Amino acid sequence: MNTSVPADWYLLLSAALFTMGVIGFLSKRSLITVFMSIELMLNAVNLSFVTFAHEWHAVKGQIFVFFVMMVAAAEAAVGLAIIIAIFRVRGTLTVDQIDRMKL
Amino acid sequence: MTPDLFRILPEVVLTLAGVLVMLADSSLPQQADRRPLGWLAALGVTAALGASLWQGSLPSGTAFYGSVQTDAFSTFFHVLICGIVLAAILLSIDALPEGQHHRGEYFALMVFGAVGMCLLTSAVELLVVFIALEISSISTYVLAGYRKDTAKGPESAMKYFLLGSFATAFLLYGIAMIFGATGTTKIPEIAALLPAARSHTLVLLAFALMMVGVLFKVSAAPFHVWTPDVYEGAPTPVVALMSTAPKVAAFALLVRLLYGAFPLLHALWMPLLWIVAVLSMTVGNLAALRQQNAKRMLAYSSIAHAGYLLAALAGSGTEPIAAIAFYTAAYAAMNVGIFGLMSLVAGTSERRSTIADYRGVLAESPLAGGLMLLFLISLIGIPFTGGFFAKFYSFSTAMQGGATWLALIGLLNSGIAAAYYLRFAMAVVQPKNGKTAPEGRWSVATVVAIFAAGGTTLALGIAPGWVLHMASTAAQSFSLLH
Amino acid sequence: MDGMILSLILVVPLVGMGAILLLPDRGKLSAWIALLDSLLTFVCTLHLPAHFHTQQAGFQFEENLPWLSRPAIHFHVGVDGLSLWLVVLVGLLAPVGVVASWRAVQKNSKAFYALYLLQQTAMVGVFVSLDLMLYYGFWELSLIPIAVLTAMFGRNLGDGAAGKAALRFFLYTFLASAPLLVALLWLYARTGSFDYATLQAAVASGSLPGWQLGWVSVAFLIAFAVKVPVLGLHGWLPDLFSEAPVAIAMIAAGKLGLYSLIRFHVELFPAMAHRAAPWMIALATIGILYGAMLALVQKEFWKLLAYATIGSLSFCTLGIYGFTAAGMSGAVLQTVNEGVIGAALFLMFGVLYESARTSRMADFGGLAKQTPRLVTLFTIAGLALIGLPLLNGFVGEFLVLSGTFAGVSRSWAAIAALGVILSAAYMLGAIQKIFLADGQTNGHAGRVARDLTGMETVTVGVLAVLMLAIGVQPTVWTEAIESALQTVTHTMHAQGVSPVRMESGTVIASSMGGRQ
Amino acid sequence: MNEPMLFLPLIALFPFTGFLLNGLFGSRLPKALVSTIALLFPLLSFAVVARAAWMVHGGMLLPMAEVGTPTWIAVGSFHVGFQFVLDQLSLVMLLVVTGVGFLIHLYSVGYMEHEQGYWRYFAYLNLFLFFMTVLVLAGNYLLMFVGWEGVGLASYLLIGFYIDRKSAGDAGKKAFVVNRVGDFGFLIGMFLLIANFGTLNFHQIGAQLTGHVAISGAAATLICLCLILGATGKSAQIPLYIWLPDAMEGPTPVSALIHAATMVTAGVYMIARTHALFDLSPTALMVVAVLGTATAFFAATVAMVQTDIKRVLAYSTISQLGYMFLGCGVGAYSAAVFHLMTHAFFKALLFLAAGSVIHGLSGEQDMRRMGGLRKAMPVTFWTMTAAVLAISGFFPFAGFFSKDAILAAAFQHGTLGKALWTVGLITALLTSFYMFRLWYLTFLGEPRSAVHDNGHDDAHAAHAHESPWIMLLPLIVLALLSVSGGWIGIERFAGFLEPVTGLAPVSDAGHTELFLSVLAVLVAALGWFLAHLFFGRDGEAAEQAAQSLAPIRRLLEGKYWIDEIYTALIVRPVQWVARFVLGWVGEWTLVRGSAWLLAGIVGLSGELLRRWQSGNLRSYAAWLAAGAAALLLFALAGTLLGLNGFADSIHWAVR
Repeated sequence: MNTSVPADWYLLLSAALFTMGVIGFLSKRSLITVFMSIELMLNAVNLSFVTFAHEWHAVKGQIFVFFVMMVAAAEAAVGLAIIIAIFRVRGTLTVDQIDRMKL
Repeated sequence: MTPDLFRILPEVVLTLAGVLVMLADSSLPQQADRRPLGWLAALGVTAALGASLWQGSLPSGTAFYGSVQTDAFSTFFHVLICGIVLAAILLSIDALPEGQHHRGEYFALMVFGAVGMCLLTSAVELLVVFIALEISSISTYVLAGYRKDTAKGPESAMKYFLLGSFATAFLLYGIAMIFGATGTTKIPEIAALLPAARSHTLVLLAFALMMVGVLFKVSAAPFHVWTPDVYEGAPTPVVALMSTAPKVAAFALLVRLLYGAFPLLHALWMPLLWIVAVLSMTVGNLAALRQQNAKRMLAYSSIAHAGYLLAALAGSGTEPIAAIAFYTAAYAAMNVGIFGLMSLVAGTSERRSTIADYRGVLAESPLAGGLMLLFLISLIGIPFTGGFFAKFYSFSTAMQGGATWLALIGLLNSGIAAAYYLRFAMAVVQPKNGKTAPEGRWSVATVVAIFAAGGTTLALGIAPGWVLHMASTAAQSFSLLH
Repeated sequence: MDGMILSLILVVPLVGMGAILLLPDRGKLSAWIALLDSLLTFVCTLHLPAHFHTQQAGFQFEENLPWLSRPAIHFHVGVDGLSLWLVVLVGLLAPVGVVASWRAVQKNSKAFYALYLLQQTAMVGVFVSLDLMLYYGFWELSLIPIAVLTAMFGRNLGDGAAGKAALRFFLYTFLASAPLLVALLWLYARTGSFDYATLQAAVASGSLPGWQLGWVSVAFLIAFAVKVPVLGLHGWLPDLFSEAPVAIAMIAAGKLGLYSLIRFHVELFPAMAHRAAPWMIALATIGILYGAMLALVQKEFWKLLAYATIGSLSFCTLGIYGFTAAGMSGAVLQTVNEGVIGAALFLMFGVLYESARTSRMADFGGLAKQTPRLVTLFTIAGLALIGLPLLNGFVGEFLVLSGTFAGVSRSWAAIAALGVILSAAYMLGAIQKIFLADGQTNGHAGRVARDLTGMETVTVGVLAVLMLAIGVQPTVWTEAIESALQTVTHTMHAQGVSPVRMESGTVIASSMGGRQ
Repeated sequence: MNEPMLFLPLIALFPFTGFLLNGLFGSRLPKALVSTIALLFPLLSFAVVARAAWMVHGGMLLPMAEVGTPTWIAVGSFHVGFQFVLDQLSLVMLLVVTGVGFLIHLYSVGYMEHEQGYWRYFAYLNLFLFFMTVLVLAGNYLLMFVGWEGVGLASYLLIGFYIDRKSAGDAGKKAFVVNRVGDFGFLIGMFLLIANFGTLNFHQIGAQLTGHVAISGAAATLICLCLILGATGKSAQIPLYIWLPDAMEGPTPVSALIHAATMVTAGVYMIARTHALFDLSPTALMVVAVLGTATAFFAATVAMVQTDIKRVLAYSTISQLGYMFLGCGVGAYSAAVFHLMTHAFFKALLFLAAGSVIHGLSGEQDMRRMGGLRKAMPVTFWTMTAAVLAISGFFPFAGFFSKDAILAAAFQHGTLGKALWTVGLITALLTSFYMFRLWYLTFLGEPRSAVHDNGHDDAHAAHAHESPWIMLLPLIVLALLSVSGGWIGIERFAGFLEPVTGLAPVSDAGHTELFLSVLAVLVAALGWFLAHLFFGRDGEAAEQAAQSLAPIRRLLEGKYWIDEIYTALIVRPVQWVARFVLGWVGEWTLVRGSAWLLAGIVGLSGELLRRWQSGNLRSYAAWLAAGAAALLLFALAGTLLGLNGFADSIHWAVR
């Protein structure tokens, strides 16, 4: 008796979340939101990892997820520091206004 | 049996050095000169370099449950990366922006970055790959924005950071999918299990997504967009590092993936990378053509060089690996050299930014001007410099694989490239009215770094035999897998 | 000694370059080192004709050392009758160039002479390399000093014209040599060798795929044709002549390309060269008239010299692609002649330019009395250029034209011979405008002009004597050339290639015919 | 038998030594030494020639070739040496060249005494002698071409001797370039000779022709036409005569030596040398004859209205050379050479006498400002008179014999010959007329002077003085030769030349010849009479006649506007083509334009690519995403669409 939700559904959800992350990255104008979109993408990947780990009955997938979360935390630290630096010199967090360097 | 620790000895040495630098930094008084920290870091990297060389004498093998592998290939890239980082540190010692108390962490970040890059070249477990990539990336993100009081510095870091993370997410998703398809994340196992993969579509998707991440790191078109902006905003010594070491590591990773994990997909990735190569060199060269800002121009040129490197992959057998290894070495030497000189000549404040600003350098300082000329000539790819043999091996390999057109496009591209390199060179050599002395000064560290780069560039052009031999040996470590 | 002489000739300039780089840039020190070093090189090159065996076929003074094992590149050098005089010519022109720069180059002389000596090595390297990769290396290397020195010491630095000219020169040649490298790599991929003799044998054996080999030969041809330059590909020449320092301009055109055409196109791909010949003959013939006619209407001497050079180089091309013994000997001799005459003219007008800073001929006028030495030697060189008998230009032109006439086409030869009339017109016009009274009072340029110094007189005098010597005793020179060309013609006959016969207006037809 | 040593190369090398000495060191040597060098070497040269002539007189057989000639050019089977050959023809030429040449050198010492660049002048003059002797002695066409071009060079240098004068430079250049047109013909002719005979050696070609080696008439005609083009250039015939009048810009002795006596006769000499070939081509001979006659008449008409004394003589030279061409054209080579010789005497004399006049008048050349010089310059007058009589063809002066021989030969040359003879006779009338016009205007009547621009009366003619003896001596010698030069008679002369030029056309009727001779003298007398009519009495009659013939006079004074026509038809179009067709269309549009276009396209695409780089993070990410999408599509293309058997190539995918 198999009542659990099929794995494909998790994968589709993961893909959807990932795509939403990408779309968020492309469409949002606030640096913070853009940054959060990346977090969303990473979490979507995590979902996939967990799903596959379940599929393969391999613990490796779950381990991966931990590492990803850890790295995401590190990234968040650095990212926020950079965002603060940006705000200090530019006084804005609007992506579209941070284009001093181009062409 | 070799103890596992020996397999990551350079990384360990580097980590220790980094930690030591940080500790020393915090224990030094606020206003103390931080330059000794640079020398400390340099010492650490030198030790790591020695360790890497020593690793070369070990029999090749894996450690930590098959997640790290040292072989001729990893040794080659370890040595190369350590060399680059060493040169970058030496360049930085006397060329850092003012603000003494930041200097310690600057050197530490460079050393930590080196840890990630080195690890990337020996990792055969995708988890380690991911972590190594992040270690190197996060360090460089911070370094890119090191001049945080300027308008461009943080913008540079921000773009690098966000786009880098964005691309890493793709890579990670690809890793997840390949894990889903094969149930493993170890590179040799992936290759072995690929024929029995659950879903071929999943494999293909995984491959494509991983390529996005890696091609971003090597700044191949169309994933190159970050390069010019980031280079422009970052301090020049950092660019010397950033344009070379992470790319070298990323190319090592690319080779690992293509030849280690996906050799079966050869028929797929060869045409794909063919296109990417052509795109990269064409886009890079054309966009550089009208560029006025020297660093941006060289950024575009590095995109083109990525294209030349990728062209080698059209070859057959393990030849392309050797060609790529050689190319990265030559490329690193000349890029470190030119950026080092730009840092020296433009000074800490980076008053010289456009190509026209470099007019008269040769007259002011014949040594700096002459060496700039040498590196530019090498970048053009004139014989008797490393740049020539790099291109030569790359395209010769492609030709051996039958990709005549690729070679033709590539060499015509290098003809276009000559136009902007030469424009730079002309500015350097042409006399200028009114003297302005070079802002940087020839310190011991700078001399060592730049002369090492210059010497390597010439040596690779005149007697490339030994490096090529090492590169071939490095390439051999892949043929053993099949 | 014979086994090392070529290495010596290649190394001596490099040693001088090193000395210049290491010693301080004080006064005329760099210039003196360059002069002595180039004289030493010249003396070394004289060893070659002194010990050359005319009767011996093949290459002499050969050295063959492995450079790289994989790819197999060798330091393989040697000289035959074809390259013999060209090496000596390079050796001769080196001190001439130093003398020509003696007064013109004052600032940064260290950079100038260092790169100048590097250029010597590169040029000699091109002529003596028997490994195609080595050859390519020297070929490319020779671009750098020309471009850099033009940009650095050019005439119009202020408005950037010199830089543009340098860039144009570099891009023309560099872009054209990109396909050449591809072609070399293709050959290597098929044969596993860059060695001249091996490749020659491989091409001759017919084992290489034909149509691809055709493209390979085209790539070779274009690279060399740009360097000569052949008509249509000469866009870089007038600007370079106008902008480059004298010592650079005098070596930029001609010999490298022409030598390569013979050695690496005609000799290496006889059949393909034969197919290309009608086009080359047509281009050369038109080029003779084109250059001469444009020279006729130039107002600036450097431009005039540029177009005159295009004309006289076209004579060489004509001789080479006629595949007749007389024509080819004449072409090689004419290549040497062009170098000697061009150097003399460049040096002499350079003296005028340096004092007056103008190359408009009308700005001079009536200089003859003021500069007796200059006018005499200038006239001699001018007459040599337009092919006055007993001077060297005549022999070359005569051999080329008679070879073409007898072996290729009477009408094309007759058209080419029209250049003889035009060349007299432009050269005498130039002499008149610069040195003779022009009916007006002399301009500013005329007042400040100076005569040749003693050193310059001696230098140009040597060149003038050489013009006379070649003109009176050309056999001394053609003997060696002929011996080499016999090998060429032998190779060609072995592959069924005979002199090209064409009648006017049949360029396309005959080339189509050749393809079938 | 022991070959006698002739030292032929010395004939050429002596003047060359003089050239080298004066050319290299002349500027630092005293004038006397320069003159000594300049005179000594031609004299030595003449001595060698005279010795050879004496040996020939003593029974030495000709031709004599120098033994062991050094090779000049040798490629493949083609071989040319520095080959000097002495035969009857070259001996005559050499005597003229070195003899007259020496006299003119002597004259120059006086004439050029006050000129700047004295040494330069003599260096050039010696150089000329060198090349001229090479031309004459050459044993093959190529060596002859050396002399041929070399005398052109010397002529160029000497015409442009007065470097302060723009007109002199222009004239020199014109002479050289026009001669080059002729040389072009010569060159092509040589190529044809090589193609047909495989050699350029006179002797070998001659041997092949007599040995009945087949050469078609057409081939011979083609070769001859090319050589004729060469000859018309050097010998100033239609269509290339235009340089000679301008060449009078040079010093007068130069005009005498180069542009009258020696160099300009090279074309005639060459045709005589090559006659075996011309004999094969009646067409070519006809062309020579017609060209010669036309030139003779045409130049004589122009000479009638010239006012510059040297220009009259220049056109006269062209006209007389036309006679020589006529002689060649009708096969009377020996007569042509005979006239060449006598012409050398009297035309050199005319020029030198004119030079003496100019010298005496401090540089005045316009005959309208002369007159009445008979008293002031008696020697010049009497020698000039001898020359005028000679050129007009009065018995027993030299010109009578030689011109008569040519006209007689023409008369016997069929219908065309009769026509040519008629024109020749009319030309003789004109010759006599314009020569006596010159004579009257210069020496007789009252001294005329003109008011100069600067306002003061500069009456040269009234203060004329006789020239120094060093100038008069050559005049006297040449006058004696002009009188007696023809007494040798055409029969003996032709007999001497026969081994070279072949048999002269047989004169069939003695009385016809006598009749022709008498007619010729009558015609000359008529010319004198007409000149006397017009110019003997203050030229009023001349003015009236000129008024009535105004259009013709304008045509003649404009020299038929040939120079202008050439400029419009050849010079301008060439310049136009060079400047616009080649310069603009070829150079700027095709050569540069294509490079610019290419660079522009590349640069523009670079600029567009640069625009990609908007600086906006989101657009960068969009590129990344698009790239990722493309990559995904590419990877999936195989499995999703099965495109192009792409999936098959991934071998595990199709198990």
